[in-house]
Amino acid sequence: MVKMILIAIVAPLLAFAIGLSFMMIKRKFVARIQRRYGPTIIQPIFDIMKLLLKEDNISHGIIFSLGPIIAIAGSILSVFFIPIAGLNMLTGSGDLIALLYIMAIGSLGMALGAGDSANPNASIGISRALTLMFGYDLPLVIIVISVALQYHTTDLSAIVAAQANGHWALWSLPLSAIVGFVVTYGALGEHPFDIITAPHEVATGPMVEYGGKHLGFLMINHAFHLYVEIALFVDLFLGGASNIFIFYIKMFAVFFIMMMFDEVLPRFKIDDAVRFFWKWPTVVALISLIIVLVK
Amino acid sequence: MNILLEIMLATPFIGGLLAFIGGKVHRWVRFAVAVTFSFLTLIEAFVYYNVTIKGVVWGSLFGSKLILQTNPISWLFLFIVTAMSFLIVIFSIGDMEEDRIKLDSYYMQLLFVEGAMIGIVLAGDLITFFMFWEIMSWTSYFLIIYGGKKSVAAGYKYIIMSIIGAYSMFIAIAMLYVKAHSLVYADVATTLAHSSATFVVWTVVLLGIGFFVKAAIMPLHTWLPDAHSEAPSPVSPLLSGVLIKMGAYGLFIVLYGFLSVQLAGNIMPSVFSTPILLYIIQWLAALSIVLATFLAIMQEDAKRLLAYSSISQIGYVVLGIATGTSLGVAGGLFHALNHAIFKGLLFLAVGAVIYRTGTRNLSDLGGLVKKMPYTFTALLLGIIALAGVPPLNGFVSKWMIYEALLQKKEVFLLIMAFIGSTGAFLYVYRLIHSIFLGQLPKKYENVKDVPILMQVPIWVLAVSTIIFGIFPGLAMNVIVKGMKLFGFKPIAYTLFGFPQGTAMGALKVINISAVLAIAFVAAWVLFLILSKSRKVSQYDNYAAGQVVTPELKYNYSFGFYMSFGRVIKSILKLGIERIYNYWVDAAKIFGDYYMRRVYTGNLETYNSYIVIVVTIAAAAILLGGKLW
Amino acid sequence: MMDIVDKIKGIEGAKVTVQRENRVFVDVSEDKLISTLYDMKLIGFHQLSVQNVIDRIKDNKFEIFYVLYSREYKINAIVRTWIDRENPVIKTADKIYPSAHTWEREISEMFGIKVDGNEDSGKPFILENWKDLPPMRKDFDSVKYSSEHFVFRHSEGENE
Amino acid sequence: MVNLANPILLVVIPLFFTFLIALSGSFLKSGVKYLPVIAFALNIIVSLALIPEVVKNGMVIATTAGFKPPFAIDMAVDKLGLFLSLIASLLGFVASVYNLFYIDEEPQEKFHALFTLLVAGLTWMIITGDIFNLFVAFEVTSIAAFGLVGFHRDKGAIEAGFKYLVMGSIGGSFLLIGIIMLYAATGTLNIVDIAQKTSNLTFQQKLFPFAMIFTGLGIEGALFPLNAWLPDAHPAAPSSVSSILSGIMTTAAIYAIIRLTNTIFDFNQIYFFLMIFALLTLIFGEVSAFFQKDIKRMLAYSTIGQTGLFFFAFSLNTVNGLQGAFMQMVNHSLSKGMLFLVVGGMIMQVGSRNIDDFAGLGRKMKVSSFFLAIGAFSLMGLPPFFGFWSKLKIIFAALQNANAFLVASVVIILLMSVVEGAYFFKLLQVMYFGKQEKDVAVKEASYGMLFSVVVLGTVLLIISFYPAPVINFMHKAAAEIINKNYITLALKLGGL
Amino acid sequence: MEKMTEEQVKSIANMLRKRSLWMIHYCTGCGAMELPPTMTSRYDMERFGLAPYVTSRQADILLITGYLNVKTLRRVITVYEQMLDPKYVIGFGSCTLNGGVYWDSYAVIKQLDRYIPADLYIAGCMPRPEAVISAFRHLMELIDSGKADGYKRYKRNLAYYKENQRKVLG
Repeated sequence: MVKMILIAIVAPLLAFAIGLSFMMIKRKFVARIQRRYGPTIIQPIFDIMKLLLKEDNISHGIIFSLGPIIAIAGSILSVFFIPIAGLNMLTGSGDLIALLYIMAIGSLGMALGAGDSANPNASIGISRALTLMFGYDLPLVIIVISVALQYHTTDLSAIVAAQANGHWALWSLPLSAIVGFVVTYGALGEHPFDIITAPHEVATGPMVEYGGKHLGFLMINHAFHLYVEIALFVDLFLGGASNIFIFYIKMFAVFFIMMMFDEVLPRFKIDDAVRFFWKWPTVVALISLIIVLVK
Repeated sequence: MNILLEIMLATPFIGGLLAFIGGKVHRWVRFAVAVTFSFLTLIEAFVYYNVTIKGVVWGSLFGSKLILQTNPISWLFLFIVTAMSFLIVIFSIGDMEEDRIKLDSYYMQLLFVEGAMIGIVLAGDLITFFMFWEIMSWTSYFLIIYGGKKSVAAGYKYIIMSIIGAYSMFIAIAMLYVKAHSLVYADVATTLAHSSATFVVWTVVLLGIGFFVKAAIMPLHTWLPDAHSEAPSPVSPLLSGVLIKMGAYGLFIVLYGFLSVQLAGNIMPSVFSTPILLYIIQWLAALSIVLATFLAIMQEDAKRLLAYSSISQIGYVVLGIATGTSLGVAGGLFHALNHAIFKGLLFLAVGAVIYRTGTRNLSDLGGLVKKMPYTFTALLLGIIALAGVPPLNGFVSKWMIYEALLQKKEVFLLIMAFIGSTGAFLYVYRLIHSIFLGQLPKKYENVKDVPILMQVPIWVLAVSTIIFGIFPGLAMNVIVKGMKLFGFKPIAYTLFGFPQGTAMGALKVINISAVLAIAFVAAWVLFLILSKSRKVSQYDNYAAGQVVTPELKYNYSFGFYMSFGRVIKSILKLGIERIYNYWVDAAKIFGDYYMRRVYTGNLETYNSYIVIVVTIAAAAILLGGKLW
Repeated sequence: MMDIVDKIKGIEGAKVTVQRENRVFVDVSEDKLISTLYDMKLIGFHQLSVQNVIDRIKDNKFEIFYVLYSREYKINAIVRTWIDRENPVIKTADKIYPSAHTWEREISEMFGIKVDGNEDSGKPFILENWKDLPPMRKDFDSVKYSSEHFVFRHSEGENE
Repeated sequence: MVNLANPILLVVIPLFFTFLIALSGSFLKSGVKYLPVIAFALNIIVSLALIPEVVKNGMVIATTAGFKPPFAIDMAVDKLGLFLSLIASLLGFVASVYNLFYIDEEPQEKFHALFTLLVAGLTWMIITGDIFNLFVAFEVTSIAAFGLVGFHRDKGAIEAGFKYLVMGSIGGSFLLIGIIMLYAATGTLNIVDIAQKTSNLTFQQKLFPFAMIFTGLGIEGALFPLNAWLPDAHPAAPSSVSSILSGIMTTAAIYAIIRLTNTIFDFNQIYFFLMIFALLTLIFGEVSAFFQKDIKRMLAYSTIGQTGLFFFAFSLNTVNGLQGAFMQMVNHSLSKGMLFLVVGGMIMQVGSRNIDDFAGLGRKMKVSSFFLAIGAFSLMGLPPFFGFWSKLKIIFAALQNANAFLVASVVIILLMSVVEGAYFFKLLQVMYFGKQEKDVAVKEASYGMLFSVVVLGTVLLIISFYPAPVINFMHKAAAEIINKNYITLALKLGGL
Repeated sequence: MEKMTEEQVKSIANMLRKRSLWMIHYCTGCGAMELPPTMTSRYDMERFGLAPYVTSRQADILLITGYLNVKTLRRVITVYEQMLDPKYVIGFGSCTLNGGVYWDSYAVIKQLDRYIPADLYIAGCMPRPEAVISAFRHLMELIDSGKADGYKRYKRNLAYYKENQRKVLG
């Protein structure tokens, strides 16, 4: 029982730390690409701490304040459903399909909070966020099904176990892995698909009215979200590791490649983004699905 | 014990008549009678909690006995009917404004529809089933056109389509009667067992058409959006929460009462290990899920949005029922119960908003969260349940349907079901955002929350979404016990979910909700430690420095998903409605031009007709009857 | 270049002086202003580049000039007229040159010239609740106004 | 008490009263309108008295003036004949009570005399056992009907009456030719007698008289091409008369066709030919009813449609089919009679026959529109009402030996009932939810009229909720006709 | 002990605020052009934790980059009031100091800190990026030493500021 409580406290902190490390590296890496020196490596920590320690915070109502809290609760919940370093915590009580729905709690919380901020920029941001979610959910579902069908189970820890020594799903389902990689871009709202919080058009979208500790909470939530998405990708296709270091290395490798494409591509318009997701990734994912079905 | 069945069937009808007469006496008499009788039926329903009564003969017609029976599956639907009608009677007492003459007939029709639905659910043979099916059609017709004006046209379309559906069932019933002279379910099953494949297919298809019209599956759904949005606000939850479930119940009885999966299996070829007929039904249901969701996303009117969402959700129920495996069918039936709960909740909440603001148009409303907090929380629970997000009840039944589809490897159906659920997320958020979040328009400054009488049913439904969400076992033991009767293998379940789960994965809903609650409390405490946040008015908003004033409609809610609409522009254009209208007009023109020309009105032509008849007769005589 | 100048001279009541290779001045009396503009447009001056006012305070007149440009002949023609400074009123030219509409709004705000026929001329255009004389008039003393309304920073030392 | 159970009384009483009215017209003046009520009351009593007799030994034969066939004018009342005469006298009684308040135009006694004559002729046609009597009764009813149709004496009524007169007389003459041929071939007029002698006739000899009789009665019985007069005659007639015309007149003619084809001519290829007729009548009747703006014309066309339906049921030539036909006959005469009476009251209040002027009547004339709704629902065949059982029976019977044509005809029947549902619901919508522009002072119909409508309504409701007695009564009647024990019974009783 | 932790928290908070300054530059005047060079690779202000942000709620520093006429002053005040509390204002160039070249204009306000409390001024008719960076560093020291308390001054004598604003805006 004590071990359980210990895990219940350590796991989210670990997830937050990993997510935060990715944010740090990203800022530094982006600066380096733009031939700039870039901020201190631990700049995100300063940002978050400064936001949390803001003396004066505004709120547009209970739902406005509840939004970030539900977002964080949802993210913490989804962290528990991803097996880390060999210990599969809650995968027993909820499988892959449940995980896809649990990840939706986060976006629901943010959407509710932003909606209550009574600002049209926020509403436009949310409508784009949900449309984008609708877009990338189709290929995501297809690759999840193809992985589940290949290993005849939707239990994430079983999938990880099946990919144990070396033969990852990446080799057996290369096409799905590629689609998974592209979909993680959309899910994270990374640069080509950051139409949601495009500063030039909709003044950081849903976060337009968020400041101070609310914005701090949202950045914490972004860290969790970063961790969950990449950990899911690693578990599905790179056979998540038995101990934490290999897990981190794999996640870092994935994130590193993502950062490479990140800064180079121009931003998608929202309906082009959905058209893109429903054209190429879906077709490729369907091909790999048919391959799995036939096999 | 089983006399009570007939009493239960009779109470709503007697209640209706007494309410009508009571209404003449005084307003409160009518309300009292309506409430007591619907409560009485609810209590009687509980008497049959898990009792199976084979058959109580209450009459016979043309040689076939008329039977009432009950088993856990029909008890499930009986519970939906009685519970929802009781809540709707209470809601309509608060909601319907006083119009003496029409209100009496309103309550009478309400209780008649409840009685007819109980009749359908308790029916043990096809004639009783069909009789109460038609009574349900025309009594609900009167409920729809209660609003007058636009709802009359909607009601007219509804009644014509249900009559066509009913008559297609009629032909099937007649064909069955002719073959076996007895329409009791058991005999029908035996007749189908050893009759030719084409006969079975024809009967099931014809019965299916009747159920698909009522359950509004895609090609036959055109009546639902008009009927549900034009009906008065307490009637729409009855229509979309309960009435379309009768279609699902009928389908269940036909597919598994008469035509068990093995029989279907050896009659017709099977694809993906499901008989072709079930597979086609599944595809129709999946199509109606996807297309109805697309249409729901683009709606501007709250009730039409919910109506289209009913079409897509009933698509899930039919998809579940038509999977054939015990997990899928259980998922479908459980989703029928869940859908009745959260769709009823959503319609009642929207009805409360309409009661207070008077408008259904999503772009006029906004910011009501400050004025109507209770209705907001109820609607929030409803939309979370509809979108299928874990802690609430929509999730468990959808999860079961997905697991069943995954086990049967019907991946394309699973993909379409998933698109429907993500799409549900979009239009569901659209509903709560346009009504409750955003800027509060000037004219709704002094809107209060709805009176207690209307809040009680809303709260009962809201709480039951949580109860069935966290403890799915409550409903599951009724469903699993009932399905054993229809020859399905029982599923391993506990009060909190499916621990050892199905072949694919396990689900313990209690753990999910517990961890979510703990995480929420932790985040809330962290939030409170930090410095307090001061409330700010809705006009103190970032607008690049420009001062926001009330006249400025500073709200983005018209055409919320316009960008998504551009993506599915081509899909939205194809509508089945145009084809129906084309055929109706063609029939009208044909009828008008050719048929009426026969009765020209002058005597000479009439006499010439007589001469024609005589010549035909003479020709028959000369040819000596060798004509045929 | 010359044939266009002859055409302009053809306009009745217009005094034409050629200042440079591609610049012509056309002075016209106040009542013939609109008809001249109309004729200029017919000739080929399709674009009104600038319409503004010079405050000739010495001879108590407002000089209103329209800079027209013709792509075809590539020359600028400046139509000038003088109106009395006491109650300056001009007729609107936005039926001939639509861009005149905004210019006239600015003129009416900055110089206090009433433009009849242009319904927006009276409304506030740039300045918000401005009570004083129209600012562009020469008799408006900007330094006095700013010293009245604003406090100058005295150069030495830190203010409080 | 004089033995009341004598079918002849059924005809004699109304005839006697007709002459009584005609004579007393001058001095009784206003009292004359009560006489038909008494006449039909007596008629009801007689037919009720007949019931035990018929139930006991299947048929009651009454020979007039002791003549032996072939000259006897004898009456043979079997189960169906009795039921129809009961309905005829009931409708007559109810309509005459309705007339007390409905007819106020001048030639009162002429109207009432013709009215009683009409119903007398009808009952005579139903219970006659002799084909010549059938012709005489047919002519009596036709003449009475011609007079009554033209009663309102406005331009439309006169023209309709004349059209009806011409076609009716043509029909009568065809019937006469048919009867003469039969008489020439078999030498006797009595139906049962002819039935025995037709066995040795050649096919042609039997078919030609049948064709003639079929055309003659067909005109009266509103079959497809022959019923062109009906859409003009029924609306023109006063409502009580059109209620009798639609209710009993057409049914009596169809009954006569059924009686003759089953007893005298027993060739079964003809039924396919009759079925086509029936379907055509159904289709043309229902579709043209959909487009009508005048409510009485709509009901007239609907009568054509319904007659087509139960003629189709008859042409199935099976016991169930015939039972369905008789049940539909009962349902149709009761509901259509009631509808015409209700509509008559409404037209008096609203003043015009156009459906759009009926807007908002649902709220003003609550009782009559309630019964109109019941009648409409029963005709459409919606469950709790009797029409549902009869439609169920017809469809079950039709699909008995389901060949392709029968299934197709069932589909057509159901489509046509959808059309019927369409125009009845359109009517109900206008009445209950239409907006009344000019608020004409409309109050409930007077009590007398309501009484008749309520009586018919309650009878319909009674047989709707307890259909069992009516259903198996009809079953026995159908069995009796189909397997020809009509003839054996007649022989046994009549001692021919 | 309790006093000391209060002090410690204050100093940590100031250190954090110093290290992560988010700015919203309300491009009022001609100074806005100086900011892109400071942000991009040659001078890179992000080294010091400064980042440009869009909405007033998220920003700490409000840069008034150049002359401020009456109309834009009304918007600038709204933005300033929407910013969350530890907020600082930096006036760019001489126009915010004393009206600069527009000293005699009827529209341009002459002295920024009469209307909103300015923590720091950067002289120069549009200071070069080096000057901007040194201004930022100076602001950091001010924050660290706790002297950058413009927002407290605004709250303390709000009436004074409001009176000046009403005098100008009318």
